[in-house]
Amino acid sequence: MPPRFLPRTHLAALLELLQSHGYLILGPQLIDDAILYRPLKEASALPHGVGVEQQPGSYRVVRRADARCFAWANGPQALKPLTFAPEEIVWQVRRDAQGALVFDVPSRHYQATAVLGVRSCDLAALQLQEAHFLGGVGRDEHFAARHAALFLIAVNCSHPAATCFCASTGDGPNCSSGYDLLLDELEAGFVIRSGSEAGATMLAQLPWQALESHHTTALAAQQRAAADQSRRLPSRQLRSALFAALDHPRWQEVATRCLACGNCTSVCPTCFCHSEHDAPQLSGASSSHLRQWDSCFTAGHSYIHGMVVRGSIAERYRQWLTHKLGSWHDQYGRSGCVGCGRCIAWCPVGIDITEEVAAICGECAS
Amino acid sequence: MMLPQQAEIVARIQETPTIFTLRLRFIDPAVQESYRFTPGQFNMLYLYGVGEIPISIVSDPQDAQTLDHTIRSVGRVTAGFAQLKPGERIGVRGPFGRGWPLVEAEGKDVVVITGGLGCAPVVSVIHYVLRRRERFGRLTIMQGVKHAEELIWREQYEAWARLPNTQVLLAASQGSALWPWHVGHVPVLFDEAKLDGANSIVMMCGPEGMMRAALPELRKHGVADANIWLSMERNMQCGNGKCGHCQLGGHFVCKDGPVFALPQLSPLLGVRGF
Amino acid sequence: MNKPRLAVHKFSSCDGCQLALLNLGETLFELARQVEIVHFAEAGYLAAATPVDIALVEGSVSTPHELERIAQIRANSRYLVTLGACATSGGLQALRNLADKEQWVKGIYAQPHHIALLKESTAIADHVKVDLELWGCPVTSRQVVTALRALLFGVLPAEERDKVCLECKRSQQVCVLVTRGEPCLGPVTRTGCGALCPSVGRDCYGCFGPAETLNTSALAQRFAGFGLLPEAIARRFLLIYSHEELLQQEGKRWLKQGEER
Amino acid sequence: MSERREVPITVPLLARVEGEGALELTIRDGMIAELKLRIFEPPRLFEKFLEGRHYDEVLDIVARICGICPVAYQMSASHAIEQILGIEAGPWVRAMRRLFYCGEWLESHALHIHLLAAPDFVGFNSAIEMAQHYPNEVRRGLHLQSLGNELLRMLGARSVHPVGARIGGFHKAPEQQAAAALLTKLRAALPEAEALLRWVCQLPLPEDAQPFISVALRHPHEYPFNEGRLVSSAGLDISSDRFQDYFRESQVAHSTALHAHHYPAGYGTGGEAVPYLVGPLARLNLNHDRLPAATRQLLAECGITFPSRNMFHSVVARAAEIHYVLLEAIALLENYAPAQPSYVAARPKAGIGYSCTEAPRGILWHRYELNAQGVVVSATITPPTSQNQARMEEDLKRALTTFGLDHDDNALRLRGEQVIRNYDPCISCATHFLKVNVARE
Ligand SMILES: Cc1cc2nc3c(=O)[nH]c(=O)nc-3n(C[C@H](O)[C@H](O)[C@H](O)COP(=O)(O)OP(=O)(O)OC[C@H]3O[C@@H](n4cnc5c(N)ncnc54)[C@H](O)[C@@H]3O)c2cc1C
Ligand code: SF4
Ligand code: SF4
Ligand code: SF4
Repeated sequence: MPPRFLPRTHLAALLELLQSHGYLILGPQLIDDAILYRPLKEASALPHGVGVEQQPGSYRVVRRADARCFAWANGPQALKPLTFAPEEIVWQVRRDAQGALVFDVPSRHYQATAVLGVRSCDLAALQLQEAHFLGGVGRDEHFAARHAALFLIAVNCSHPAATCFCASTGDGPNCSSGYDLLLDELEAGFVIRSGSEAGATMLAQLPWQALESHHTTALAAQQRAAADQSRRLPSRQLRSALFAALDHPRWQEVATRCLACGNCTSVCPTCFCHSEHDAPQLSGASSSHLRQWDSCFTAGHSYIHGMVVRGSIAERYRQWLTHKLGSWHDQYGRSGCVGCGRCIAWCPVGIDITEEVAAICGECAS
Repeated sequence: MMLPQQAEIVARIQETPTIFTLRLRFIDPAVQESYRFTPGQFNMLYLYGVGEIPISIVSDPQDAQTLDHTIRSVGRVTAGFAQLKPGERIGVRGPFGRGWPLVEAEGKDVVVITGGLGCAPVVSVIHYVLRRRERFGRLTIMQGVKHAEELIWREQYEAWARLPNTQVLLAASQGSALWPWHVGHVPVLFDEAKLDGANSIVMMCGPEGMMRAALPELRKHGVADANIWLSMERNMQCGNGKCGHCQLGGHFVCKDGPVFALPQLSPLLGVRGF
Repeated sequence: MNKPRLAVHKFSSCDGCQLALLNLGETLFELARQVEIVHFAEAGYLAAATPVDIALVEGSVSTPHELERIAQIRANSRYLVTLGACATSGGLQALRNLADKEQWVKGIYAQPHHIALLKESTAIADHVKVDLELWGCPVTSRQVVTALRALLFGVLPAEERDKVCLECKRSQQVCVLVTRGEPCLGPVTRTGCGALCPSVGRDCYGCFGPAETLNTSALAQRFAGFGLLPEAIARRFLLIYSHEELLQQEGKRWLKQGEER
Repeated sequence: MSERREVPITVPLLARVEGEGALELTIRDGMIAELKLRIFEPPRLFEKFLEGRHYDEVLDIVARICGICPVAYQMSASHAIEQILGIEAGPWVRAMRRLFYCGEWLESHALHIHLLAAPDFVGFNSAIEMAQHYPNEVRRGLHLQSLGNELLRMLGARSVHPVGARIGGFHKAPEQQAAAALLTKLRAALPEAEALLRWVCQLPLPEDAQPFISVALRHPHEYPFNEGRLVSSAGLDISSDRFQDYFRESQVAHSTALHAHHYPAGYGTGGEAVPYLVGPLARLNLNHDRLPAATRQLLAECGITFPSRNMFHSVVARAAEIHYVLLEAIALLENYAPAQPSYVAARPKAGIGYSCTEAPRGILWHRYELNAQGVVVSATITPPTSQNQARMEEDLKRALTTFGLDHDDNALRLRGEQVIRNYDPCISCATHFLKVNVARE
């Protein structure tokens, strides 16, 4: 189906349609001074007239003059917690009086969930996570089941933040695939198109209107402006440049600023590291084996008995950056950065990955 | 996702005060029946309610009945395993990773170099070669330990030393009164090892410092980098390339290794922090 | 089979850590099924001198009598576990260790027959070997139960020493430092609480003690950038864990800067 | 007739009190020659630690004076500091503070009744032992305690040293759903609170009427938590700023907790100093008419009348207050709506402020002096336990004599312990920096 126009007032119809199909809707809302994806009951709860200014180490909500509800770049999290849960049970085990162990997996039934407002960087990150969790030797059934429950309604970014650099990584600001429905927010409403069969079925049931030429003109102008981002990575292929710079003094310098707090990896939509641990019942009769988000900035990440492979902050920062932009190419055929800028905004001390890369690799790398 | 399988401890052998071997048999005969591994691979052993750790398989792949793991008690989970008795059950997931290049090794001299408890992963190679003696050339075993007392399977080494076409060279950085072997680090052994570098395949395992120290010696003796194989150790939580802890550059040690050919590792081997 | 024996001892403290046990609800009865409680004054068990498998100790050492008691408890216990900031690090009352000693001693020893107070409030581990330290002011029921369960399995529990930030992100809290410029200590504080302060929209004040691999100076510098005065920065680092070396150093550095100003 | 009998009885460590203390008793010629309630708790000198701290830090510090009633410390401090800053927290914050206090009373009272006091009255050493014979009663108690903790967590994120309160109100308003869920649970627990009160009333409590002065807050309409005038059963009626005109603490040699006395004629007027009682019994004695009708009705049905002179009715008072706080919490939550913002902002200001609120164990008085930067210049804190200390010793002397000093040592010890436990002393509230007065001629 070609793109259609959905007047702003009909956003409610979209929500009702999704609800009538049994979806729980998660939508962006202004909560605790940030845009968070939380259960959305009605369109009025969307962040109408809310803008966000992002700078290294800073995220500030601002009021806008208009009533747009997607006129901001992103919040601290989007899809990652939905597909790769911050903490979940991997398996459970019971032990009977004879010492026999019975292992089982918790139910993997997840409520069908529609996520409204997904960005191109989120979709690109989801694809990277799919490559990690679903490919390779062991398909991750937890991830697969959570992912399968999602219906994704993406929005092309009209207002990238100062921290965004998706244009330079090739992951935005427009969505190319991976969505069920895709919106562009214009003053009067939305340009809407489908990207999957499920999306097309849904779109057919909406009270859409034909797209008019003034819509297309406005859209083109908006998309041009969004692609004009000031931050960038010098290249999409920095593998050799980074591994050639393992002794660069900048690693030590950034370590004087870096807190090794793991905020960057936690907000990064592609970071996948997790640790596992057991949580036995006090009675000793059963135990849960859990996994939770971990970070390469912890000592535990590289601990092997008697030593920590990456004991210093410099080594940890270098591991993060060389993996994200370097060895990720070896693993999944591209860089692990989708340019969302979260690690820049949410770093408590405002370390900027684009600035560090520029310092370490120089502008010449490619 | 792979669930652990129950296995029973059928025997427990105390090798040294801190090292012990658990001989396991899967409770489900079908699992035992279909279980296959290559020397150098490892299992994730699960101690009920406590945690899961990677441990190499040391038994012979043709022992269909049981599975041996030799463990050094160093921390919380291993100390817990140390308290288990025959009859008790644990969880086993595996086998994981890529084992030793035994097909490539056929027809060649096999040089096994280990240090510390590094011997565990290669003991299975030694058994493997000895059982199929005709397929391989000379077998050279070089082992370094910190303290003379730490050498496990001492009688075993002595027995191996008596076999034809087999050379055993041992070194302890701190010897003791009854230590008939060398005192010093592994490199001192090379003077005595009569390596035919061009026709040798080397399998190494143990502390990275020891393995790196052996490299110049091996190259001096004409061993090509492509014929040097190392078993690596990194923190592992999941065993199948998902948890991210075992990354070494672009490699996930658990699934791309733990055994690597030297050229795969060389740019990062010995770089602090990788 | 004989059940392992448990004792709970109190030293200088607020009693808050013992509540991790007294607030267990019905789990308390499960605990009583797993262990034989031999000493826990607040719960009615009084056999302080009986040898035990596990001794939980709350509170810091601050009197000569407490010095004797801790030696005795160590001698009687297989595992000695400290509960909370006081026992693990001297606690909030260790602030007096930083005060003008002369002044305090004069104040304290003018009537020495009344109160015998040691010069410093110190951690249990400053006096006897400690097998396991549980950080937190107060410790949580989860921590205590996890530790006890592990000890009953014959192993130590895994140490929690990551930074609160990780827990904060896992529980999906919004960073108050980034959105509001609050001087949050999460980046230098140990996990364990569940990132409670960010969950109510405020900055962490470090009640679980220092985490691993600290960069206190970068964080302090950031606070200065928010407009905090040197003495205010110093006070952030000198509160419940003023006895911990790295925090104390950072705090003193800013105290000095404040004085020089 | 009786031969000379000298019985030194020591209870070296008191069981089931919060904090640690000991009682030393010497009986000579059938009379108590010496009675000392020794408190082991070394002074933790909190008043000193507060000096030099900004008022924003005070709540996190004072909470740690006592793990059992941190909310009380946070509340008294908030009011005193807000008085200095000249801010009025408003009706929403006021209601939430009452709710916060309900949580603490519920938790603390339920803990005291079930884990500390009740085993005495039914003949067990501990609640765990008692649970084998009274499983339902103990379970009910633990459930009420856990509800109290839940209330505390809703506003404070955790029940011990909660982190939710701030000067001016709360850092964050609880979400509507959380409040609604808790309301349902509280309503469901009301029959338990009623059953608890009935059960406590029929416990074999000793009959032991005695004269004492009760001191508590009194509010024009409410059962007192955070506000009210300071009144006594002997006719005192003052505003809490004047606390020090009528109440003073002094150091006694055998204890690290200070002893407070009441000066009915005013301190420094040469009038006598008398012990006094604070806490649930004192509160109920002075505020019986402020209880909701349902609670009063229940008490009437149980046949226990207040004011009561029987110290052992403290446990009844606690159970009645549990019933009251459930009703109060339900009422407060019925019309709950989150406020935005959940606090009143303030600016630093110099001055002196006072506040007295009702901790579970009785009035808790704070005084602060701030400088213009909002930094604490001095702080004085008078916790309930130091106020009851003199009363406890007086009661012990009398109660043991009435009980009969010729009872064997064990019986005397048990009764002594019971008497002390009845006050629910919280000995860790030893906050004082020891002041030394040097007289120079
Ligand atoms: C592929 C591989 C094969 C191994 N084979 C053997 C063997 O045959 N025999 C043997 O005794 N040991 C072997 N090890 C090392 C063994 O896994 C560690 O000694 C063990 O994990 C330590 O656990 P712990 O809880 O007792 O130690 P702690 O020091 O308490 O460690 C805490 C946790 O850190 C992790 N960890 C610590 N050290 C290591 C490590 N070296 N490797 C991976 N994770 C670690 C584990 O999750 C462990 O539970 C092997 C390691 C790897 C990676
Ligand atoms: S550590 Fe904190 S909670 Fe525990 S006893 Fe000490 S002051 Fe109380
Ligand atoms: S709020 Fe504090 S603990 Fe949470 S991420 Fe930010 S700095 Fe870390
Ligand atoms: S966030 Fe920090 S101060 Fe708050 S409870 Fe946790 S550790 Fe304590």
